[in-house]
Amino acid sequence: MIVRQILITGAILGGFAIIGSTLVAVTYEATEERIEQAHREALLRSLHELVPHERCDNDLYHDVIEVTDKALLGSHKPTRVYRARKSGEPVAALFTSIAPNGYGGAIKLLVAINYDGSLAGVRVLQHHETPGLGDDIEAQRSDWILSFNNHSLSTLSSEQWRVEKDGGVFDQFTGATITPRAIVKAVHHTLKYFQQHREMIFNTPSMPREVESRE
Amino acid sequence: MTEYLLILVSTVLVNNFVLVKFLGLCPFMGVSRKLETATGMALATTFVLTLSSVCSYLINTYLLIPFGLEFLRTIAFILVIAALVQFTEMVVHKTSPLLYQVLGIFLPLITTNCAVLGVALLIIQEEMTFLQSAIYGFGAAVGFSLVLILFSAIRERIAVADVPEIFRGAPIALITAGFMSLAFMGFSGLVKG
Amino acid sequence: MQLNTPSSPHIHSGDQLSQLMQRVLWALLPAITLYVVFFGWGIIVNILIAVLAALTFEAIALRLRKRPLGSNLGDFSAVLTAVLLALALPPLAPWWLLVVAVFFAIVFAKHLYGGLGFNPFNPAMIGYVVVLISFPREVTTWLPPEAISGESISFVGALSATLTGTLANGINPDAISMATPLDHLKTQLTQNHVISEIIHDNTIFGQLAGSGWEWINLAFLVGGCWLIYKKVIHWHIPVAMLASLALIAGVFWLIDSERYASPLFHLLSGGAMLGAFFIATDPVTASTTNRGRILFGIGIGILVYIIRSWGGYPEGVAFAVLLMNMLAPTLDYYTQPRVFGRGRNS
Amino acid sequence: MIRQLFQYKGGVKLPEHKQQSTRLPIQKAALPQRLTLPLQQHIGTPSTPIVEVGDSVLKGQMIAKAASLISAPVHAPTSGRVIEIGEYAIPHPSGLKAPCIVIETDGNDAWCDHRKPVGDCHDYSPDQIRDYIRNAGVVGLGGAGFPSFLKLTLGNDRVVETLILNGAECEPYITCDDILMRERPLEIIKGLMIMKHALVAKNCVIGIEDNKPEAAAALRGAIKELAVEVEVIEVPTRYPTGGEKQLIKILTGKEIPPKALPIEKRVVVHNVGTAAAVYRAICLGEPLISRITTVTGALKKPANYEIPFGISAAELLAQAGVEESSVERIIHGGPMMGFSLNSVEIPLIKTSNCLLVTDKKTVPLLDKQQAHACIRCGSCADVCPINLLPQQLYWHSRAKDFDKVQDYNLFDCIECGCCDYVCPSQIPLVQYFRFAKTSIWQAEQEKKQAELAKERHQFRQLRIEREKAEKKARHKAKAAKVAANNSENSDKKQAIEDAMARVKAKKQQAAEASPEKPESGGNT
Amino acid sequence: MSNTSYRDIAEQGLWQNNVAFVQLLGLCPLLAVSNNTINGLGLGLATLLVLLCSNLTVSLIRYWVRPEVRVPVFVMIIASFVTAIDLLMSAFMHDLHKILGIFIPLIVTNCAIIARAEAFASKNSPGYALWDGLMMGLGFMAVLVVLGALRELLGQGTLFDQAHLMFGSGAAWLTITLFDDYQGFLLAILPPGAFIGLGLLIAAKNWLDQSKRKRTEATLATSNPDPLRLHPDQS
Amino acid sequence: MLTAIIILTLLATVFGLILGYAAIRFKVEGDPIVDQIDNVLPQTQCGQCSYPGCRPYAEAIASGEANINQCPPGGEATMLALADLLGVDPQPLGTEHEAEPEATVAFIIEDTCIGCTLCIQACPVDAILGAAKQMHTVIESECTGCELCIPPCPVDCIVMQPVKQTAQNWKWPYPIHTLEARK
Ligand SMILES: Cc1cc2nc3c(=O)[nH]c(=O)nc-3n(C[C@H](O)[C@H](O)[C@H](O)COP(=O)(O)O)c2cc1C
Ligand SMILES: Cc1cc2nc3c(=O)[nH]c(=O)nc-3n(C[C@H](O)[C@H](O)[C@H](O)COP(=O)(O)O)c2cc1C
Ligand SMILES: Cc1cc2nc3c(=O)[nH]c(=O)nc-3n(C[C@H](O)[C@H](O)[C@H](O)COP(=O)(O)O)c2cc1C
Ligand SMILES: Cc1cc2nc3c(=O)[nH]c(=O)nc-3n(C[C@H](O)[C@H](O)[C@H](O)CO)c2cc1C
Ligand code: SF4
Ligand code: SF4
Ligand code: SF4
Ligand code: SF4
Ligand code: FES
Repeated sequence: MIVRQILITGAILGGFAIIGSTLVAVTYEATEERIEQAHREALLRSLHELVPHERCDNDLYHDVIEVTDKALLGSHKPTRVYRARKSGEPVAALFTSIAPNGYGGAIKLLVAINYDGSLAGVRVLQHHETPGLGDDIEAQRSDWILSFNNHSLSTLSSEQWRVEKDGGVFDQFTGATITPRAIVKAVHHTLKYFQQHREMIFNTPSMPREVESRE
Repeated sequence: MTEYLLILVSTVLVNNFVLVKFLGLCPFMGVSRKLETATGMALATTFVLTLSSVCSYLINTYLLIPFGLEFLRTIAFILVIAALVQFTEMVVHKTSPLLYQVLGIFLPLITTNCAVLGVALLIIQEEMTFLQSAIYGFGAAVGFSLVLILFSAIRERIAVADVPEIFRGAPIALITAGFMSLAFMGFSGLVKG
Repeated sequence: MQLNTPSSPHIHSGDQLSQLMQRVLWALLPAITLYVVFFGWGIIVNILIAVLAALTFEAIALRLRKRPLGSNLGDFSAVLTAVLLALALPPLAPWWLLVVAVFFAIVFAKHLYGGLGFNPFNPAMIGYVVVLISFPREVTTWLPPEAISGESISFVGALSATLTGTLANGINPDAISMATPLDHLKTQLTQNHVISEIIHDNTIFGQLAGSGWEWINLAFLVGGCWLIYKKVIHWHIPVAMLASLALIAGVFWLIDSERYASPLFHLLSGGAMLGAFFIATDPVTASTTNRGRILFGIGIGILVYIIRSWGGYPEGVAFAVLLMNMLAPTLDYYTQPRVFGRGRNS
Repeated sequence: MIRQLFQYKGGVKLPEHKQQSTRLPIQKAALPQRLTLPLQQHIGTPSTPIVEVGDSVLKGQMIAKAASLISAPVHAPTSGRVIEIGEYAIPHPSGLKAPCIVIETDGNDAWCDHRKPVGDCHDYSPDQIRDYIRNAGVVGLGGAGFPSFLKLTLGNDRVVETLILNGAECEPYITCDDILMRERPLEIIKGLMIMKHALVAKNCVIGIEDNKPEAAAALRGAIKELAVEVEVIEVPTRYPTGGEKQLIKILTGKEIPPKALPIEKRVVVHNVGTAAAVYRAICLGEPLISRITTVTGALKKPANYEIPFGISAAELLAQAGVEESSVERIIHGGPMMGFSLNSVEIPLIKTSNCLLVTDKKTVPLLDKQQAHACIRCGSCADVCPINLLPQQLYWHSRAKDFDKVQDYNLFDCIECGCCDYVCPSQIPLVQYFRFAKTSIWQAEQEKKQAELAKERHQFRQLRIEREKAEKKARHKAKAAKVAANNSENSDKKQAIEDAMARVKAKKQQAAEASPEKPESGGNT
Repeated sequence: MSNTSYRDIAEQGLWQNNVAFVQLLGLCPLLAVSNNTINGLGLGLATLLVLLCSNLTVSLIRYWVRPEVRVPVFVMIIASFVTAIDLLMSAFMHDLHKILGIFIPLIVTNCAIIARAEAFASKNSPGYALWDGLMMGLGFMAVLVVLGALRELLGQGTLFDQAHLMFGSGAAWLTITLFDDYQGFLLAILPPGAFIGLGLLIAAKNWLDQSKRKRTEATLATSNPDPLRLHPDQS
Repeated sequence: MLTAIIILTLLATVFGLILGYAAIRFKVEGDPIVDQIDNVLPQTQCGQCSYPGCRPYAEAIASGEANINQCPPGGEATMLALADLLGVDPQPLGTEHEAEPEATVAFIIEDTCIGCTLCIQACPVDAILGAAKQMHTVIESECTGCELCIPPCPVDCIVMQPVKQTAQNWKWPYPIHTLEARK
């Protein structure tokens, strides 16, 4: 009697589990590919913002390697580098480097460097800076981040790769120097890394892409 | 060691679940009228939260990932939580009528406490280890309990204040929670992340 | 015989609420005077605007809540809130900043809870924190002392700067915007500089803890002691807060004096003294038992140090006060004094 | 021997205003035409009249007897005739009426013959002394009016180490004890010796505030004269040092827990006036029929009057020269603990130690209706002699949160008024506390009533059910009888029915026992 | 609940017993994602959808579930729908899905949904349950959108910012910028602003209700116009 | 897909079994909350709450059927006590019962009473004494003031009288603050 009741309870829950998981599983099967695709598209959109479609014809999404350099790329974890090519020729590399000493901690950047060492553009992917003070680094909020475009190690000397307050060429924000300082430094370092490892970057074979699905 | 301490500080103060992450607000608003009930709720939630974060970690690592069933996460976690809470409720009801009566109708509400599922999901999202998950869950629960208890003490005070009529009850409670959240912003930056 | 029959006691000491508040205002006077001496007339403009706004909002709130205006406006509590708020905000800040802060202080933090005596949070600090997080730029740019900037700010100049945002001719806007010593120290420390170097490099640090700041803080101390003498405030909170702040600051300073500032610096910079004697002691929002007051003060001292040293904000007094305000009802409950004739735990 | 004095926390220093009423010696109040004697002039059960309307009574004759252990008899303060036993306004903050015996005085002031002075009290056992005191209607004259013989009774195996006479008189304006000590120190010391004998007390101490040097000197003189061992100790002037527990703390360092009696800590406190009354009862055979009352304030002739109980306040004030037009309040008792009267047509009783007349000029008072909000400044807590948190008590009393207010020990409050006196927001704190206390008492009363009602209701439900069942059973029996004629297996049926009835009855019982079941509430 | 009418249910769901305003349920997503109108709208729609499905299902199976597994079963039903919607949103509104993040799976624990399942759907016929779900969901969504709009407006001076996330890139024109060089009142979009904003909205609702009550009372001209007084000292 | 279904079903079934077991193992009878509610109610047994007596009303509250504001004799105090007990928001009393009810007891005008015993049957607490055709009396200390005896009386001889105030049961008035007064 008691055992029967327990069994019934289990059966009810199990029964609904069958229905529920079927619903979910069916939906999953139906959307799996679409999700993967949407995810890829989103990533590509942000990459192509810096290196437009006209400039490359390879599959940026799959043409990627991981490198590690704590000193220059800001993290002891692997930094992902996407490579843009046109007809097999290298066009640009896109680094997901880190500016470790922002006001509110690390700032995640996307730094696009043309094969010739000039900057194709910089974007902030993620940050914890103070709203209203340090967040002018976002492209939506101000044009500051665009001031990097086309600069390279050759257009500016090492002393010039600083904010104005420290004697460089880049603006700081009123009352907030730390954030821009951190970013300028990180971009500068990434350029240096690129200069030192350019050939390696473009010659290493892509890493396999299937293992990690969605982030 | 410091790593675990930082997780604790971060979950209790800097990224307080209730005031900064917005999780577990329903019981926060609902069970904070009296200090006693708030304390009971805090205890129960701490228990469930810590346990469920551990269970979720185990289920995820040993059941879902091996079979490639990550998409079943939500449903599997909530199932664990619901069963856990229901079980706790029955046990408490039987063994400690006092506690049961203090928690009253709110024990079942722990199931639908976002904090519980939220912890489980965040643990997976942040790719934590077993120990980290346990500490994270515990820290979240302590943070929840802390603000719940403080909030209830303040609410007991403002319950008898001369609050303008239209602000009595929920509005002034929410505004108070807002001010608490404001005060907690003082902790921002303590743990750089 | 028409007799009046109220309850006993039938006599009264004659102490009055408004007199209490006025005494606190008087105690602020020395510091305000020094403020004007070191930083010019900006602070006076701040105070005037804040008080005007506070009285206006107070009157409106009382009217909406259908409470008598006269005795309430005359209790000076709104004036005091306004003056403390004005002291916490930078001189030459735009007028709307003050008005927003006062609005949140008086209307939200005070009258939504039922007005004087009912608010759980310190109104002035709520007002301050609201503008701090909403307009961090405006709130964190301070005037350097006139001795450093070389500019002297007249009353009219301050008024026009505050109301219109334009400076009098000949004043270099860059010369009059600067981070406070605490802010500066913190920024430099995050850039991996060491303290001896930082202090040596910058005139802003004065002799003790910041040029100008050190003397103003001492003036707050003097005013505060007078308040204790006059029994307006109890000694517990300020002493507990300053002692605990000095103690932890001392410990860390002894451990590494290049990474942690000296206790003296912590005591005499920022809002430590103002906070200890005038803000943490706000009777409405502080703990009201003696043991509670001591714990309350210690809590603030510790939190101030934590926020200053490791947190995101250079100054932590406001947050520390608000955080401890949250704890006050609980503290009160658990620190009831031993009742005459009873054991401690009954 | 220099005694170490202790300190209690809190208390306030008050302006004294005592000189006004000590300029004149004790005045004898003129005997009025009518005396109105409330049956309750003490703490405890009201006494029971033993005279009837129309009876003639003599001075000192018992006219109402004690109704229980905690009660005190009432005696006629003078000779005359009982003209009414009815309800009259009594001195009580409510201004309500209570039963009184009204005597029309005949002016002869003729003593009854019950006067039996006891020569030397040492010839009598403590028990006999107590009986005398009890029959003499002596109650505490320090304010509370607790029957004194009870406080002269030792419990089982209790020892009294210190017998304290309370001559502190800490309230402003009141000087009745002061003047008594100055003018009749011998009576006090003799009374004290009787009390000492009754209690078998080890030491006797008299505590006097140091603003009454004359009184202390007079007492010391009397002690010397009688060659007894009594210490007169001058304690710092501070309100409420006269409070029993505060005085004990100062003199002995002992703290009497709330609700506990001093005797549990081997101390007993009596007022100096009580001591004098004891002397009169034992040595002169005079029951308690008069006392000294301070009449002061805005008057032409403030002084201490020896009054017969039952004299109306109006009469006494007229004798003291009141200016009716300017009077604002008349306070029965002191300005800190007394209550204001809503009429002067009330009789003065055993606990009437003072009548204070106020006007706008000489005794300016604050209008508590102008109160501000409490800012939790804590001044009140600083002065509370009991170490309570008046601001919290106020906060919860104001909100009528009677559970919380008891958490903060409301019932330990002695209503001394210190908190009220210093509150910068001028909040009528003590009135809030009294409101809360009386509300809680009332609620408790109601709860008891509710319990009773519930029981009776349940009983009634039970009764109705039973009656119904009985009726049904009767019906059934009747029907069964009829059916028995037509059916042969009716016996069996009857048996089944009986069984069912039994089951039902059992269910009924079970339902009663576990009241969760909805049926037990029952539908009427 | 047998005599409920569709009209009543609508009134209850949209106003009188509004999930967010009155029951104070579902607060987490409400406060977390309402810093922007479009986010609010997105989550509101998702919640509405789940509420409809779950109410319907629960009502259909209401006779089969025994009490000890009631909550787990309801929760599982809800979780299934939520996961399905989560997956769908991830596929078709990827960016919005990313912004709403963890709060989509957290719809499962939106107390409002299980509360409706327990309190209404499990006791009523499918038609009513569906209607109740619709009205409650709409009521909730309305609050989300209003709060979102309020916060967005105060915080950054715009309305419908990032409309393209929801309606595709063609909808960017929907974004309204009210003041061009508006500095932004950051409090509104920070966590404290969410609490305070909802508090103010509820106070506004109370005020509307109160003035309505006063009006009806005035027309009734009752002899005793005072409403409830909890604290007699306020009389 | 199949694994998904199997695993989840397995998981659910296991939990179902556990819960099923727990439901039996930890079964609880009775509901102490009803007693607590009942203790708060004034026990007047007047039925004005629309339930036959206080206990049924307590049961109705416990099961969520009734609001906490339906007991007029208890007035605001009872409503607040219930709100406190159950952790819910106070609810306004109906406007007609707004004022704190004055305590009253029934009094039978003895000259008019014809001894019909109808009021005895109505009294929920047996507070009326008397036999058929004889004069009836209300036991004042036991009358709850429910007024149920008034309607049945054929000669209208029962009146409600306020409970007498004495110095013993007198309550200090609530202080008046002008500062907080609105009007
Ligand atoms: C609350 C607060 C938040 C701040 N946030 C930032 C920030 O996000 N980024 C930044 O560079 N500086 C920030 N600062 C300012 C720094 O503390 C420091 O004053 C500034 O970077 C120094 O710049 P300056 O040299 O232009 O004065 C913040 C300051 C305060 C008080
Ligand atoms: C119910 C009650 C019983 C008391 N019993 C005794 C007693 O047995 N012995 C005694 O010495 N005093 C007794 N007292 C007297 C008190 O200790 C105290 O002296 C009296 O209440 C007057 O004190 P007060 O004027 O400070 O209020 C009793 C008081 C009360 C209220
Ligand atoms: C606050 C307060 C002040 C008191 N002041 C005096 C006083 O000054 N003199 C006095 O004899 N009794 C005073 N009493 C009464 C004493 O507590 C105590 O009841 C009395 O001394 C006992 O003596 P009795 O029973 O002979 O009256 C005071 C009581 C209280 C609560
Ligand atoms: C010693 C003292 C300190 C005070 N400090 C503050 C304060 O820090 N902030 C404030 O808004 N009001 C302060 N007040 C004024 C008053 O208490 C305050 O406006 C109330 O909190 C409003 O209810 C103070 C008053 C006193 C007597
Ligand atoms: S003295 Fe008055 S204002 Fe101060 S805490 Fe006490 S009651 Fe409040
Ligand atoms: S009246 Fe009560 S609370 Fe106030 S000081 Fe005296 S004992 Fe303390
Ligand atoms: S209205 Fe109140 S007193 Fe009357 S029966 Fe109902 S619960 Fe009891
Ligand atoms: S006598 Fe009347 S009023 Fe009193 S309890 Fe009985 S029925 Fe109710
Ligand atoms: S929505 Fe209810 S707890 Fe989060």
